[in-house]
Amino acid sequence: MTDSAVEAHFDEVIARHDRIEPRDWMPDAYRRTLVRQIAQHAHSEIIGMQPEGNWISRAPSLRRKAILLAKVQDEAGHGLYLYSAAETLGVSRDELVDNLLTGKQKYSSIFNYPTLSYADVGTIGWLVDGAAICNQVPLCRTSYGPYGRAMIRICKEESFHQRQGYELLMTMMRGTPEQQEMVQESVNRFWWPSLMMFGPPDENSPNSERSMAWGIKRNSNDDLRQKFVDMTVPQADALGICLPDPSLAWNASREHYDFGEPDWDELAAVIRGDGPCNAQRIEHRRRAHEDGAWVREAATAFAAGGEIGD
Amino acid sequence: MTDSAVEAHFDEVIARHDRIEPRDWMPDAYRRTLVRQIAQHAHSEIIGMQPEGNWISRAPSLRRKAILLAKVQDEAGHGLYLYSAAETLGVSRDELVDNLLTGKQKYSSIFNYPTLSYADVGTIGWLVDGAAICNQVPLCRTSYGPYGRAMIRICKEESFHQRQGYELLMTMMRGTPEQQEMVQESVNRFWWPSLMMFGPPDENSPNSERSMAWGIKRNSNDDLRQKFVDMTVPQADALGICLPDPSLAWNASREHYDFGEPDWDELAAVIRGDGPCNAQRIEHRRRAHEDGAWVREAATAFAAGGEIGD
Amino acid sequence: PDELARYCLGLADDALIMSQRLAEWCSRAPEMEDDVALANLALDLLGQARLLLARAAAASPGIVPELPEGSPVPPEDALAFFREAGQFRNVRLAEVPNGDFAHVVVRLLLFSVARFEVLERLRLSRDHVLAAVATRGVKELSYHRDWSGRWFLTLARGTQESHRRLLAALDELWVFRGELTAADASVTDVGVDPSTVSAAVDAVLEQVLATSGVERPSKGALAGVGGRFGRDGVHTEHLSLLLAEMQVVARAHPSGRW
Amino acid sequence: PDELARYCLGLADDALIMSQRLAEWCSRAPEMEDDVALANLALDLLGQARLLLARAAAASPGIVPELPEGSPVPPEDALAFFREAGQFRNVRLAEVPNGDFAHVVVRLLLFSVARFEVLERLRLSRDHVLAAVATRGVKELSYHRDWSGRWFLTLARGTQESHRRLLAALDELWVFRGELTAADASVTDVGVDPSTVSAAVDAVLEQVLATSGVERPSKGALAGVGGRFGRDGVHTEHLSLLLAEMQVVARAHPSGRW
Repeated sequence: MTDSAVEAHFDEVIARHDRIEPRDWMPDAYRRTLVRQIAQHAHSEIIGMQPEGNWISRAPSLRRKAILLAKVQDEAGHGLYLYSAAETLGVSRDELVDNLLTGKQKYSSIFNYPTLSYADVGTIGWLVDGAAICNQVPLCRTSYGPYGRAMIRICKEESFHQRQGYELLMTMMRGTPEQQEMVQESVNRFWWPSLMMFGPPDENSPNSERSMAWGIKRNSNDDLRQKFVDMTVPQADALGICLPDPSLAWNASREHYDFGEPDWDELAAVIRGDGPCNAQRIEHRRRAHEDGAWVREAATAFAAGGEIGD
Repeated sequence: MTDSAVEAHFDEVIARHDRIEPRDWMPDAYRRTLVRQIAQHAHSEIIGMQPEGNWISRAPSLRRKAILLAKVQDEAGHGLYLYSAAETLGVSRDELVDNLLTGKQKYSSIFNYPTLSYADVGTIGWLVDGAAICNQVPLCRTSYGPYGRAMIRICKEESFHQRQGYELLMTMMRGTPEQQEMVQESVNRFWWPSLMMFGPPDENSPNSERSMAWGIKRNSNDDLRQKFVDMTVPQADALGICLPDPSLAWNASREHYDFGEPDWDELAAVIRGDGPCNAQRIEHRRRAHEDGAWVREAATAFAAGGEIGD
Repeated sequence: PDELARYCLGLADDALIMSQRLAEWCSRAPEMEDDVALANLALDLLGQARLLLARAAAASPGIVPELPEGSPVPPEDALAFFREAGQFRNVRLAEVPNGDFAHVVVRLLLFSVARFEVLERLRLSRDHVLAAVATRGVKELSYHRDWSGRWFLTLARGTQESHRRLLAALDELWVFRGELTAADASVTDVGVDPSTVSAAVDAVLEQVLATSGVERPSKGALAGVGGRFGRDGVHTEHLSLLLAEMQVVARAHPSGRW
Repeated sequence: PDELARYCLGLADDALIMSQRLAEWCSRAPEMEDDVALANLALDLLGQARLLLARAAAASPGIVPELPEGSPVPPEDALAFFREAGQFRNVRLAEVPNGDFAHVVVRLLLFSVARFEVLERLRLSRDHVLAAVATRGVKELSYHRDWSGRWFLTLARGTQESHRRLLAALDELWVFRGELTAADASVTDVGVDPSTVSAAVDAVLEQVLATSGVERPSKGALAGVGGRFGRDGVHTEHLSLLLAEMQVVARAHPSGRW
């Protein structure tokens, strides 16, 4: 095919909401945008292991310990699929890891908040995974094939995690008054950061428009945020907890919940690197990576048939 | 003075139970024996910080935390005096530390047993410091001046520690049944190792005789062990705990308590290096020493007036 | 039944404490694939621990720590979270703190080779629960043995650095291995006396060492305290610290629902 | 009285948690002399914490956690050992895990320079207990400031390695320093609003940096969570782990006598 023919093919695939595959021609900017987005998503899974992983050793029942450990393991698995998807675009895992550790690529800022009680494990499942699913379900139909297929598998598992998180909170709400307080306190801390997971308001989201045109992104930030709020409020009621937003109210004319404005300044600080856990998260990852260097070298040498004497 | 005159002076000082001072002539073997004994004693203080130090972070009251921290600090202080006393015999602290880390010099085997509950803090004070005092009080009259004077100071502090340990156990015995059990369990573990602190039975103690002739050592192992048992049994009765020795009984004809035989095989294993904590204790010390190397270098460089640019 | 319960606790606590140490690796492995594998190992052992704790509680309800009236905490959790260190029956090998990756490989090798042999024989137990746990467990342990054996070989023959680290880990952990096959004849009617698998364990380790070109360490076994070891409730200083962390949330909420 | 109690808790918890971290150094210092010195620092702060916890409890007995009837645990211990992480009011600087020796030097410098300025002014408090604690504390803090300042200079001008490590520690800990002088106007009638010492603290730090030839870090302050910080009970992930260890024995024996 000629240059213009491949370009026309690309445009046509996008237009009929079909998939672009690794061997297809694609514009450089499309490739770059995808790499950035998939990498950021992969990094989020890997860094996201830490806040929940923080409570594996202290899980208060063996059943919950198994559930939590399996969940964090799934996140490692998601990271693996997504790094693989990114690799189909011509970047190596080493480069991606390096981009994470040097701060060239970001991960979701939600993981720069600390987990401070076991209820946070439930809240992260319910709110953070819930928000992630709102963001990600549309990505199952994203225009790049390997990414879309990874997202289908991931979304299935995330939904499962979200139900487990909600179930933990529901169980705790049926427990002692101290447990109920623990849930409420946790939701108080995570509510606003969860809303910020949808990104800045549409009017301040410079990259969104092009991503939507290319079918990489399928919904606007504000639409998804509204959808999340509408979905979550009845769940909070069912739990018997109070969302920490005095402006939250059903708007019959819009047929949506009205809600207040997140603290965008705090979000900006967290994105800038001054969040409560940014340094800790990257340091943890860097240390794991450095501590593992000799093992990776040994595995490579062994695979290459190398053999050493005593 | 002539060679024979200095030798006569030495013998005469020993004979009248007076002190040899650093500048006095002394036989090489006397010097070597002293260095070995003082070093072993110093190492015991330094390694002895670990078993009790293990519980500082978990002390169950702030008062006990302060007492324990101050006690372990005193042990560091004792280590300091004793290394200084050894230095008067012409060895450097670096050599001594090296001898400890390479296993060339020993420390008291009692510290190769683990501390497994807070009661152990009390038991170590009562039994281990108690046994140490029995060993050490005669050393206040030891023939080498700097060692004897260090021992006077150390014994005073050790007695204080022993009373604190006993007082902790007494307080716990007035507490809950669980606390009483904890004390009994702790004493069960430490009783026999404490008896072993006096060394092998006299008939198997090859170095003892010469050390006694030189006035370095003032009492036989078995005499001190008997003295310790006689002193301790009434204290155990006052505490309301049971010493774990079915043979323990007052012998009216000897006017001493009879008691059973410690497990000398276990002691041999511990001395050989296979005790429960030998490797851990030395590894802890080695790590502290290695981790501190750059600090010692920096202090030396700074003291030498060194100054570095950016 | 008390003896059976004690026997189950030994097997359960080995699995539980190993699982806790393995889970500490989570998000710290050299590669994501290893992270996933280590979590799998931890999950397998955690599963075994749960069944065995439940079996212990069923055999002898008196061993389950008492909780406030009406507490919904199930027996497996009461046993895991409300016993003191001195009531745990695991071998000391399981509880020593994690080191580097060679450390986890060597510990798992020593542990899984011995546990595999025990579980293999336990499949024939007259106790149907133990037999069922063993039947499932043997498959899991077979994988653990392979995983650690493969890594042992890889590190032994990888680089000089990996070889050096492997030997250091082997040197540190070898002294703990005696407890895994120490005699425990108390329940030979339903259990397996570990001392009967000693030769089989030795043969497998010998083969791994030979294949890897690693010399068998000469160090003796670690002494106990007055002849008491991990199975007797006399542990290293590390177990109570591990439990302080593991049990903290459960203990803060003895009537909690999770 | 509730406000006074909260104010005392802030000062007490800073000292208690710093003391806990300093005491972790015990038997781990570069030289025995440093071991003795670090234990002294820990003991000073522990002493301050005890007096301040007792003052908080006296000011507002309702803040003392409830214990089983007849428990002999005194208020200072009930507050230290039976509060949850979210009830601790210390700054986050005090709770982050220990690093190398440069880390303890930098942490202590930042901490003691600020605490010195607060206590110096607190000597004039209308509350006689606070005034007495401050009077004694100022002498102690003056030593802490000197000790850490001397080591700061030594490491800055010692070797390249010590210089590098000092900068790394400064870079890590600098972001925590804002909380030490954050406004807390709640008890200005008896307490000292830390924001009023901000300039004085800065001047001292500036001088230490200048003398040592170290550039002032440019990093901003660490964000809170929804605008809440350590003093508001929102901590790092490290505090609950520190408390799991610190409180474990006391909590296992709520009616214990020690």
